[in-house]
Amino acid sequence: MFPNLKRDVGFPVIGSFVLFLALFGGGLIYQTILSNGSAERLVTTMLIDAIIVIGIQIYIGNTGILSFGHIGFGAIAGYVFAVYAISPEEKLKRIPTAPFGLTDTQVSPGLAILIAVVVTLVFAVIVGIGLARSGAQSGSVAATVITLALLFVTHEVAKSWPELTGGNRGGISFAIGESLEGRALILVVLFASMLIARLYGQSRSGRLAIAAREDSLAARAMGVNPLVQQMAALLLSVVIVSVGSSLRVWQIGSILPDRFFFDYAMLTLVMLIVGGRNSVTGAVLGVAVMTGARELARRLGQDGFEVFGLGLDEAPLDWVFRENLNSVVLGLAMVGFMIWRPTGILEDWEFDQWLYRRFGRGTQTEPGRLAELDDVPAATFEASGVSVAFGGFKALTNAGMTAESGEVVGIIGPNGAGKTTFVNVITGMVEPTDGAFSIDGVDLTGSASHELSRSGLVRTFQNLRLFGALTVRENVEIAALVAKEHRTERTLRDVDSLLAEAGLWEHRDRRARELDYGNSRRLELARAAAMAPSFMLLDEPTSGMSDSESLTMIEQVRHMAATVGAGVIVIDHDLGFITGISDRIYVLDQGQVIAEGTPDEVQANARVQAAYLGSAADR
Amino acid sequence: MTIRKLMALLAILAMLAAACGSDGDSDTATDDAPAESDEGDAMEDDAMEDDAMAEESHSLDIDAVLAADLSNCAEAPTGDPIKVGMVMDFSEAAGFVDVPGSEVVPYVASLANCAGGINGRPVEVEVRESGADPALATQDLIDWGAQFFIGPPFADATLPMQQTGGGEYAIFAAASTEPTLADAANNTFLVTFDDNGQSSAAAEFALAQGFTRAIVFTEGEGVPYSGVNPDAFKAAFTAGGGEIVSEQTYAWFVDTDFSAQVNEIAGVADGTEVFFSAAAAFQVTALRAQMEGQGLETVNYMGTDALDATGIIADPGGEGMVHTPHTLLVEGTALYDVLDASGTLASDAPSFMPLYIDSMFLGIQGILDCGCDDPAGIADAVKEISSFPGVSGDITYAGTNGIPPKAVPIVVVENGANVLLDTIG
Amino acid sequence: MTELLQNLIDGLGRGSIYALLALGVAVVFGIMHLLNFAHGELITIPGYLTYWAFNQGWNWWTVVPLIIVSAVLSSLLIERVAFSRVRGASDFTLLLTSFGVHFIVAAGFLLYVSASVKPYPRPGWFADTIAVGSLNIEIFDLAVIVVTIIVLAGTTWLLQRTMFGLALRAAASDFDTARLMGVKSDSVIRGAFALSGFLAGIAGVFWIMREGQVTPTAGINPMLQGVLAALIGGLGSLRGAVLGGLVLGLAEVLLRSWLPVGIQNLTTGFVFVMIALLFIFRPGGLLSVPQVERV
Amino acid sequence: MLEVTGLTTKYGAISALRDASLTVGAGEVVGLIGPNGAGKTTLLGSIAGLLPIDSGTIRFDGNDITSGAPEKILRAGLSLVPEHRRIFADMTVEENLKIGGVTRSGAERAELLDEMAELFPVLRDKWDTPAGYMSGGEAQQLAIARALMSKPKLIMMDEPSLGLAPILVDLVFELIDTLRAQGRTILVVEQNATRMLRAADRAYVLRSGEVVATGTGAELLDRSDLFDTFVGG
Repeated sequence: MFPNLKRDVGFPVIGSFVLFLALFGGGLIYQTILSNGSAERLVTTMLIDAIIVIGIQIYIGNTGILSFGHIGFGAIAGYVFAVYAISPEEKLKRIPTAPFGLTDTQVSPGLAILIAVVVTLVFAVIVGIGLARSGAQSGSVAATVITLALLFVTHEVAKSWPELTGGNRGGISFAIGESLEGRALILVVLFASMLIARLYGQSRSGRLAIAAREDSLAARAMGVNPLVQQMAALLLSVVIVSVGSSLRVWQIGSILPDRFFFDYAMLTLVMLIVGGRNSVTGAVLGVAVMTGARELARRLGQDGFEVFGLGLDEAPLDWVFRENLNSVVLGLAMVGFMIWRPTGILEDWEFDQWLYRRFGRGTQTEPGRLAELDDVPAATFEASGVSVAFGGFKALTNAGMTAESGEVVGIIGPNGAGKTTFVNVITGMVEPTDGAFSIDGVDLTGSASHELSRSGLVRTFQNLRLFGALTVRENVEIAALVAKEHRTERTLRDVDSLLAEAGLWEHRDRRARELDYGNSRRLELARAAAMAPSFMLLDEPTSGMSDSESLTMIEQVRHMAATVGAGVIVIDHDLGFITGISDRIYVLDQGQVIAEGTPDEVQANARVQAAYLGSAADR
Repeated sequence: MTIRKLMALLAILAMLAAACGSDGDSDTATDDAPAESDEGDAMEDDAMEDDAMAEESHSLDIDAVLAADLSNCAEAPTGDPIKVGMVMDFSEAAGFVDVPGSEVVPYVASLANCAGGINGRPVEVEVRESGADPALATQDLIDWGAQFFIGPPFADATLPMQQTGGGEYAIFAAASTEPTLADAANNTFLVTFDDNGQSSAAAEFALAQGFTRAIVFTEGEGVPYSGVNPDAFKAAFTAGGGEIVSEQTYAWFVDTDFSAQVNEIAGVADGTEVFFSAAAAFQVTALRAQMEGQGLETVNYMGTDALDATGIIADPGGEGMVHTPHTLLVEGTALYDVLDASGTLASDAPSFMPLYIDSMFLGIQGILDCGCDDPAGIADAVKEISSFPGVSGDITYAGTNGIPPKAVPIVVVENGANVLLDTIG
Repeated sequence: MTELLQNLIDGLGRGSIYALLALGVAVVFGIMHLLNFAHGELITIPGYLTYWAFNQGWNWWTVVPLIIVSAVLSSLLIERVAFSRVRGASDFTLLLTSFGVHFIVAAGFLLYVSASVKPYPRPGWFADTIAVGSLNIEIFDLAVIVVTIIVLAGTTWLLQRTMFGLALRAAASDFDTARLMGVKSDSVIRGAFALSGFLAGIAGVFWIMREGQVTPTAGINPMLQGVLAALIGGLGSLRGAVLGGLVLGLAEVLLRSWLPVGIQNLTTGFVFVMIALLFIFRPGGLLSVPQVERV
Repeated sequence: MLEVTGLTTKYGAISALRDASLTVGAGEVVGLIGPNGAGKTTLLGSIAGLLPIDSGTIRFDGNDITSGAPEKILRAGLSLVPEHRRIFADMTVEENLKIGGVTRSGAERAELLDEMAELFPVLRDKWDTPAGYMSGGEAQQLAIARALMSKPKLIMMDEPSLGLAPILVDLVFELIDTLRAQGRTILVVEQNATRMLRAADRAYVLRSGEVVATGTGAELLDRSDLFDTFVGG
């Protein structure tokens, strides 16, 4: 579940508690200074908003999919809670003809929240399947529209089913005995949501979801199935949003369709975005900042209100600051942050991780070098007769190759020779027109990317695809997490050792996107190695490197492969690099294998020279 | 003191104020009574004429307040202030009445203070925007010391207000006709008739004209306002022997393209005499044009207070439409002058303004009746108010669930102005 | 049968307006990947100007050009003030920026005009019909359909035959390469917003005529219909946007007519469910533009 | 004419160009060769304004055009035929050409269209066909013709022979010869080194983002270490 108990459980618990105290304490101070009922109510509202925003953060933050629909889930939960929790006498006033005999039903508020969560989860599963079907990934517009549709549909239904909901103007108002007295329950739920959100972010599932958010393709290549992780994040976030929404209804004491519609969806989104959508700390900060800004705006709109001796009644700008200034604040905050800081105040900075780096890590010593594995199970990769045609254009014709574990096999060819197409075929991105490939006789043709890597064929990318916002160590950890689940028959290497092995030890806590090029390449290699692959498929691992860097890279590739006992298939256009690294080489040109053999044999081949220096090369 | 005595007292005071007025404004006050009786409000006439006995003057004299001259005020009142909290909707559907409503009430309060206050007590009014969090606005006013509330007309704010005040504060849903909102047990009151009342009145009027075939437009089954009104009309109309020829649904406040509905009506509507809906003016005029476009020209259009609220008289297509406004404003009355002076006569729906004024006076009446300042006590007294001679008509809460049985004026739009046809109830 | 035909014509009329709105959304999306949730403001702003103009004693002959011109100018202004600052940002950022713009414009009218309905007269011929056999066809629907056909033809001519149109299409298909050819990014983006504003203006003329009133949130419905139609058709596809608009208009009218009386008011809900289903089975919309994933 | 000094460009962490310098004189055909990933495409992209430059200057006709917007650089007289051709697939051949001449007046554009139809007979035959339906060779000709439509003082070509059958590669080089004969100035990135060196007046060899050799085509052809340099021995 958690790669590192201290970092992923211990500090998040401490951090969440401090964060919780900060939010609640700040609220208490404000409340004490003003010591009136409205300050108290404002703080209560803020605490509940925080629960809902944290719930939304679990989904948006970890998957990168913008959702308007969480308030739609909130509406479902709110109504379910309301119709179960309110007393039959109250229901007789508003919904005397409720279906399913609900008019006469009443359960305890706690049980009503539970029912609300369960019912909402059912809808979440349906919506989640829809999202998955639509190919949702970070930033996808179609997914956002589906969530928007959910928001509108719940609103429509709530408005148009007055027998159950009391309709848009009648609403359900209720006394469930009494309204929500005291904050104990809210505080418990708030702390729990913070903790859950943080623990999820640090958990295996959260890590994999974040990896997919950062780079869906690379995550799939690391054996992550983003759709599963997105569903997990969705369900968890919906649970928290459901509980939060129930509390909101309970606190307000009534529910109407418009209370869980566009305006509230926008408010919660702005809170999340202002603070930093990828961070729980940011979500909490956003709630505090926006609550404060809106309250200030609300007050400024009132006659006679002053802050630091500044009031607006007589101010020359009075015409700008009239009532309902806070909806302007909302719009301006949205546009302003999108223009100047779309990632929010804190981006993805987490308080507990800062604490951990500061105080928790202690001194770490670089692990010793890893011995090369010599007792790995032998494996064979085989591709035969692979042909790909796009329309009339034949990108590959009858290409085939084999590779054994412990061997480095190079594939080379000039630009346009079909290398990329070949890679696309054996990484599951392009379905071959003809031909098949397998590992140890297990046919893998047509498998999805994440299935291929779980089967032992792990790739790197020509254009670096690291999980940029994650640290170097976390990048490797993600692969290790998947390996732990799916590569159990192999010897799994310790993450720290692999980092040391790749020469990244001193950089282990930097974000991957801050690395220079050579280190980025090495990180990609270490990440692939952490998957405990049978074969590593390296796509142009030296493009953009200087000669000397390329030479070092040769050593590293060989060593890293030996460390995890993997065979290597390396694709490059650089004949020098390929001849330096490979035991055997396949040369592609015009979509066909034109030569195969040892580096010396291949280099001596006239057709190869011709392909490289040009068709008329004759020297 | 019994309510009857109080009413008598009020009437006397009104006469006194008229007789002893020290300046020209007194004329307006005397004109007031006959003008209002022109509206056909028989109950009010009774109150006015029931001038049996006068007692000491620690009571509410609305006419005197309305007649106050701001340029010539009595000594400023020094007693404990009467605190009126207004939670108003400025930014959504109710903004069109709540914005002027929140101007007219402070204005009338200033008149009251000018007239020496209520029993020497000044009236203070504080307004809060209901905005995104009506409960917060309510709490703000509770902190300030509000003794009762004037609220916006829709449940989205009124329900949270109720909850915030723990049901102890009297809340006047000033501009609301929403029957489910009134809840005497939680001290929430309508000031005008409710939807069932205005629609049954419309049906009664239609039957009295000899109409027997009607089309009804409804938003959907049982949806408040746009659904309740047509349902109530249907019930009253069929009970009186009428027939509903066609019933259509539409999206309230949204649709203006009624092609599909008109296509269906066209098949069945021969000889239809009346059309009833609770739609907004811009919708009814669009629909009427489309109906007439399809050759359905003889239908009489009837609507609810929504027509008045959304400016039917401003719409050239509204000519001849019949509807039910809250009050019929008559030029030359004290009320008319007050609205004019406060700038709210020019607002979108001035016929709602008397409801706001009455809300304030009703609360004050509660304070006077209970002789107390605690919100719950005031609310209890409000519950017992009977035959209160409000500027919007007589108001009785005793024995109701918070909906006063009020007369419903039926008006027709003629030459861009409302003309009274009848008063029902 | 008559009713069905009548409904089909009405649906086409309604769909034509949606098509114009959707085309405007698609043009902007094609060029800068912005799904413009502030598109409805191009109806709201001219709507208020219409209200103002009638109070000044204007008539429809002068108001129609006012609507179109103000829609174009509003579109350009919004681009200048907000969208030009987030060019090239992620879809996520662009989408939320447009939401923010919508909020600010709506709040502006709320604060400085009023929350209430501002009415103005509809044109006299608004609901007149002409009889064709057993059908009574609204002149309004006919006008919408005819004008839409003309505008679409004009837009097609613009896109196919003029240098601006070519530049726009080139930039939509490959922005960098278009710039390499000398297409000015500023001009082409502003041109796209102007075109989008013009199309919204034409749609706005009919929309505003039919409404007879304007409120601060008047833009939400045209925006939703435009965006949804563009999505139904397939984002980025101009032909798809037009198709999506017609499909949406027909679906609304026919659904309202076919749904049983008790749930007719759920028409919008059904439309949304249908769109969600469409996305689930065809994530790209009806005429989806294939997206190539570069490795 | 074109003078590039000390150009350094980074893609995020990747250093794609290190202190690269080159010059192109009027009327010259200059080749830029080197293995893939050597930074050739980056160099052209940087000159054309497509890629941000970290340091270095680019002067053209005496004017500093460093970090100019692509459309400005084109207007200065530099046109790039991009790698992979990047023709506008759903626009017709004629429309593609017109876009190429977007900076020219209508009459001039019409003239240039005729000129291109003459120079590239293949295009004339497919005038109204969507460019996406053309074969690789045809598309390459279209891409070059499109670039010529702006009447550039200097035309840059990025891998014009990429993905073409040998017979079409011949065609591309014939085309370069034709253009040279017309007196045009050309800077070509090409991986077919031998052919390029034969076609070019001068050439630069790029490797790992650095210029490692320069000279006339003939000189470089005679360099015995070229193959090693080229494939990275």
